[in-house]
Amino acid sequence: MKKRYEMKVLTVDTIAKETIEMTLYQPEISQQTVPGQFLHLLVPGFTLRRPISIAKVHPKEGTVTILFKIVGDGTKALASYHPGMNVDVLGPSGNGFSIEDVKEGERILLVGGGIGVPPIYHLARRLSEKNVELVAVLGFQSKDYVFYEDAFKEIAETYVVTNDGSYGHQGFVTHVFPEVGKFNQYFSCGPLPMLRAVTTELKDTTGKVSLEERMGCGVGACMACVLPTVDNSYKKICSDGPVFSAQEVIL
Amino acid sequence: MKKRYEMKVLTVDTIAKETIEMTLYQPEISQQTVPGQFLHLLVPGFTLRRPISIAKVHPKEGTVTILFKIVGDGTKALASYHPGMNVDVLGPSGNGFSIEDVKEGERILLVGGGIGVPPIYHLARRLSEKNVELVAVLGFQSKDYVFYEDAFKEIAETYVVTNDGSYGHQGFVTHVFPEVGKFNQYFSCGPLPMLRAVTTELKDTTGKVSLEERMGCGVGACMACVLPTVDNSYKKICSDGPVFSAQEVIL
Amino acid sequence: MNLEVTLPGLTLKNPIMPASGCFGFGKEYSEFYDLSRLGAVIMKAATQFERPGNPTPRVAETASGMLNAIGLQNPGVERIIADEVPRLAGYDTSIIANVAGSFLEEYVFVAEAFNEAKGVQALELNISCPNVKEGGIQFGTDPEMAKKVTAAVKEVSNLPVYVKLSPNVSNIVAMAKAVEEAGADGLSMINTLTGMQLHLPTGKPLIANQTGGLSGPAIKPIAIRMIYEVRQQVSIPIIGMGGISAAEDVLEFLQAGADAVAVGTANFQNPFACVDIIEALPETLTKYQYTSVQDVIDRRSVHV
Amino acid sequence: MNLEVTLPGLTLKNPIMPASGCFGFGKEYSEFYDLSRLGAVIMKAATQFERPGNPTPRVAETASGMLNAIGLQNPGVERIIADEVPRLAGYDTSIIANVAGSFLEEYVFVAEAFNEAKGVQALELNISCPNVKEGGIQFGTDPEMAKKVTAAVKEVSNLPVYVKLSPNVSNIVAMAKAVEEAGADGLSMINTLTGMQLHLPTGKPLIANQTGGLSGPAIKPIAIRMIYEVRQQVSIPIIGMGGISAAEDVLEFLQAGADAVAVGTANFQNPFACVDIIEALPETLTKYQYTSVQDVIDRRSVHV
Ligand SMILES: Cc1cc2nc3c(=O)[nH]c(=O)nc-3n(C[C@H](O)[C@H](O)[C@H](O)COP(=O)(O)OP(=O)(O)OC[C@H]3O[C@@H](n4cnc5c(N)ncnc54)[C@H](O)[C@@H]3O)c2cc1C
Ligand SMILES: Cc1cc2nc3c(=O)[nH]c(=O)nc-3n(C[C@H](O)[C@H](O)[C@H](O)COP(=O)(O)OP(=O)(O)OC[C@H]3O[C@@H](n4cnc5c(N)ncnc54)[C@H](O)[C@@H]3O)c2cc1C
Ligand SMILES: Cc1cc2nc3c(=O)[nH]c(=O)nc-3n(C[C@H](O)[C@H](O)[C@H](O)COP(=O)(O)O)c2cc1C
Ligand SMILES: Cc1cc2nc3c(=O)[nH]c(=O)nc-3n(C[C@H](O)[C@H](O)[C@H](O)COP(=O)(O)O)c2cc1C
Ligand code: FES
Ligand code: FES
Repeated sequence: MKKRYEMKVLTVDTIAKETIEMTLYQPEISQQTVPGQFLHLLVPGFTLRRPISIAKVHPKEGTVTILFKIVGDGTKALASYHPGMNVDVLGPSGNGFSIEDVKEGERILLVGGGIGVPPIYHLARRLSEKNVELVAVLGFQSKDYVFYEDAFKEIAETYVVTNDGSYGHQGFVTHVFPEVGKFNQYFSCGPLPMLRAVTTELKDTTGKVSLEERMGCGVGACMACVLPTVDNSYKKICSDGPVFSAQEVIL
Repeated sequence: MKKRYEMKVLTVDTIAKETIEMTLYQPEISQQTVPGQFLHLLVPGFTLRRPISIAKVHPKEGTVTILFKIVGDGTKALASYHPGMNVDVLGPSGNGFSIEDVKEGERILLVGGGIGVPPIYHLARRLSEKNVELVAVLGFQSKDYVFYEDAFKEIAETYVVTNDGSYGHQGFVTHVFPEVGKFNQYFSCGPLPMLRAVTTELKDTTGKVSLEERMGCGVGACMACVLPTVDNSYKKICSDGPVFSAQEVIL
Repeated sequence: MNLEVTLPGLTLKNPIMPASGCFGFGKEYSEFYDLSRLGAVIMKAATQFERPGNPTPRVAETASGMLNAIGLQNPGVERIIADEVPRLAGYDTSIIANVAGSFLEEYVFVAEAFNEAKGVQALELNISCPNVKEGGIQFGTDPEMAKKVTAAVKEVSNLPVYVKLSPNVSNIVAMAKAVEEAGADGLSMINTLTGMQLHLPTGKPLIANQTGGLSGPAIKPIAIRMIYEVRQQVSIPIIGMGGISAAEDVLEFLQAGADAVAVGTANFQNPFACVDIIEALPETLTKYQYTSVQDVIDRRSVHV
Repeated sequence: MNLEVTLPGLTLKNPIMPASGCFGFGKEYSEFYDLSRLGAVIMKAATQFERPGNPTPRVAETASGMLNAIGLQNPGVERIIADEVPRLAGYDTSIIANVAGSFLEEYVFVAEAFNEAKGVQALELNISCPNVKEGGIQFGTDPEMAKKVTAAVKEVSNLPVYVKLSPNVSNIVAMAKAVEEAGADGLSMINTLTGMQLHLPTGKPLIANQTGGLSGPAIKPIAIRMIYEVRQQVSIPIIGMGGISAAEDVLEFLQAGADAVAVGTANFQNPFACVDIIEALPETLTKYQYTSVQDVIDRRSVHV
């Protein structure tokens, strides 16, 4: 049976502009989760839960790390939490990145944009346990928003891109693809325009993308978070996704 | 101009069953207030403010003490506050007990019921600075709910009454009036049935009563908290009151 | 404590059921608890054919509430009967089918189809879905139309029919009386209030469908008022809903005039909402000096 | 930033005014700030004679809202003109008088009386107060009645007339069109939704009047929807209200179709609500790339 958890807040840190890293204690979730899965957090005073991806787990310590950007009242309230408080959480939710068909020796492209970087980092750590070559392209608005560059560098050949060129390469993530060289498959998470550009650019390559939509239930029951698929039907981001084959969905 | 204050919580203590004593820091309010006035507290998540009487002030330390009973969600939330947090407050609000016509040497009856005891205590302390004789009759549901008995005993001849007789005299506050002897005027605060009994019993004595009603604005603008008066009009509890002459209002 | 209630066609072990559209066909919530604990399950709306629903975004959050414009996405009545009903029938709970449509014939078709669905014990006739553009809304705001569709469905159905009323009307009592006259076995109220939220950066409606249905605690005072008003003048049973999230809310609905209740939006905040409420109900009833759910119903004052 | 807006009869330095009934006649709030900072003040309802209002309790709290049934307590139009208007006229702000009544002749009497009130710049015709039992409610839910009272008031009044619409209707656009046809200079919307809360220990309505009007953030999505719908089909200006408590809400109302706004319930939570909003408005407009209040009005898309 699925559960509802009280997760204790261990740390809350601002690691980039408007960007909070929060560590939570919950051994079960820490041990069960797959990269790409999310937590569905209840912030008191709000009707709906907030979906936030898991960025990192330390199963031994029983911790789960999330990263979020302050965009509205819910994330603002969450950012004001302090260590020792509890967060009401459902999860790990959704279907994450399946890495079973990643074969030894493959070269893998990871593309993260903004607050889409955290689940890609989780994935990168898992993939780094396999004998594969990782290339990460990370896009941010500007220098102030950059985070996790060093963490990525430890496990992947890393390119940082900022829209305004204030750090790393200038432009969009797709602009550095020519420099990246060949790769076997790709994984991506980020804002919709970025994912559209990435999937168009790489339309002939096997890829998986993680998507966002406003959610009602977050468990697959209400049909709020649907996405049209190429076979003229709908998939639910909260339960069929958030990760989909790039070939399967219409962005 | 009237202000809105952030008052810092200094202490929060459960001093009787479901009864919380809270000390707040705010020098201006501490120095301006008159017994019978109330604070209008905003508890986040609730539309309307909660009126709570001032039970005690220490003008030198700049503190204000309130006492409240946990009766619903607002007082429950307030009870969970801890020292260091701030409370958003309007006040001191309303017209308190005017004690100008209390003359030297008078014998004064104070009647408090349940959570109506705190403003009576504030009044007792003020009156004790005058050369008058104080008699206090305090009514509570049962032993578990009794508070401030010792504090009253320091300044007044004190009778405690419990409805079930589990402490002090048994019955209603009016039951001990025969024992109290003569007095010149009285002041009372408590639940409506008690005030009805008190004012009926003492209808020939000058008296002042403090009343409650559900409030909208708490400042006299919305007409939510009205009370019929003997001259066929209405008074506003939040701004004309909460203290009224017993002879003036219809309970 | 005895939480049982009996309504036409339904004997419920407790008065709590998930509201239509907020619980799918129960599959997802069956991963959180045993659905046999529920008084009943009201299934998501069924239409004649599969419906893809509205474009996204389909939901928005509001103060103590939410807006939705799912647009009746469902696989069509046949597949619901084939795939969903049998699984739900495996639980020891009652099944109520929510019937929707864009025109009278569709309601009749869907209602008739459920005659053959083993396990379905009642119909909830959704004449009020504000998200259907083609005409559903008219049934829900015009007493004559409501009467017509109710009578037509009653004519073909073997099952008791609960008509779900829209709150977006000037006169809810007129609507209730109309469907009662047309033979409705019960009422279900309220559906959502039509609302809108704008996306400030664009100044356009946030929900792709522009308007959405407002649900959640924000609408509870309207639901209570409407149920109370209807209860003074209409005698068929009422399944009450609109903002229920705690056992106290259930008591308030029962006191107002409901005979059972449905819980919608609260499931999203707390997937255990229905069972948490069922668990808390005996203590809440005791606190207010009631001895059973039926006791609340018996003792409420109808002040005609 | 230029926050000015011009409406028939009114040139407001900013689009913010306290809503009728939530601000008395301004006296109490003038102890918190200088009323000259307000775009306008909408006074509490005036009736022909003094009204004592309803018994208490008159208010109840709900999720993100409140219920009220004050019952139009007021000293009568004559005393309002004699005692309240002159004091308010001392401030550098516009005065709008809220006109109420139980029958057509009373509206006409009150409206006519305000012709002589120096300083009153517009009338808000409250045809929608759900707390008046004798008939006020019918004016607010029936387009023909609304037309009649609007025309009658227009006939006698020298002032621009803003008709305040009730949201308790099936078709808000029909109401808006009716009063526009009858010559209304503007609309004011929305008034409160009729709601109820029960007192669990007794099972009876908590508010003495049984029902009360629901206001506050809970109703904002309904207000936005109704204003948006009306703006597509009606061209007279709209004073928007219903749940406004922040500058972002003001922007949402302007985008939806309002030309100015009123703030009601929020004053109770924060007596500085109106001036806090006025102060925050320039920054909020700038954040969303608007250069003035008029810019929002000019750039909103009316999708007829
Ligand atoms: C599967 C998934 C994973 C996500 N992972 C992360 C993450 O790791 N870090 C992060 O910062 N953000 C993530 N997001 C986005 C995050 O959920 C929103 O930023 C957040 O819900 C905004 O809440 P708010 O109250 O601050 O904003 P508000 O705009 O006030 O929220 C209002 C409503 O809209 C919803 N909403 C607003 N923006 C989004 C959005 N982009 N996606 C879905 N719902 C939204 C909110 O949940 C809420 O219901 C993820 C979204 C999804 C769907
Ligand atoms: C002038 C005045 C002074 C008061 N002083 C004290 C005091 O010193 N200590 C104390 O414990 N209580 C006092 N009260 C009562 C106190 O305001 C209520 O107990 C409190 O508001 C309940 O809030 P709640 O959220 O817990 O209850 P809920 O029932 O959840 O509140 C719902 C709504 O009803 C209102 N309400 C409920 N009960 C009362 C009541 N008795 N009077 C007025 N409004 C009410 C609340 O303010 C709120 O708006 C006083 C009331 C008034 C009018
Ligand atoms: C996401 C969502 C989908 C809904 N879908 C339906 C539906 O398909 N049929 C229906 O009759 N009501 C539907 N409703 C309305 C609910 O059944 C219920 O009447 C309403 O939400 C009020 O209850 P609540 O406040 O507890 O949610 C839906 C409500 C929501 C929030
Ligand atoms: C306590 C109270 C009293 C009100 N009295 C009046 C009134 O006298 N006349 C009127 O037209 N509207 C009256 N209203 C309605 C408000 O003016 C406003 O339309 C409504 O409350 C919605 O705005 P809000 O959500 O900002 O409060 C009253 C509202 C409240 C809360
Ligand atoms: S959010 Fe309900 S189905 Fe995805
Ligand atoms: S609470 Fe508004 S006048 Fe007293």
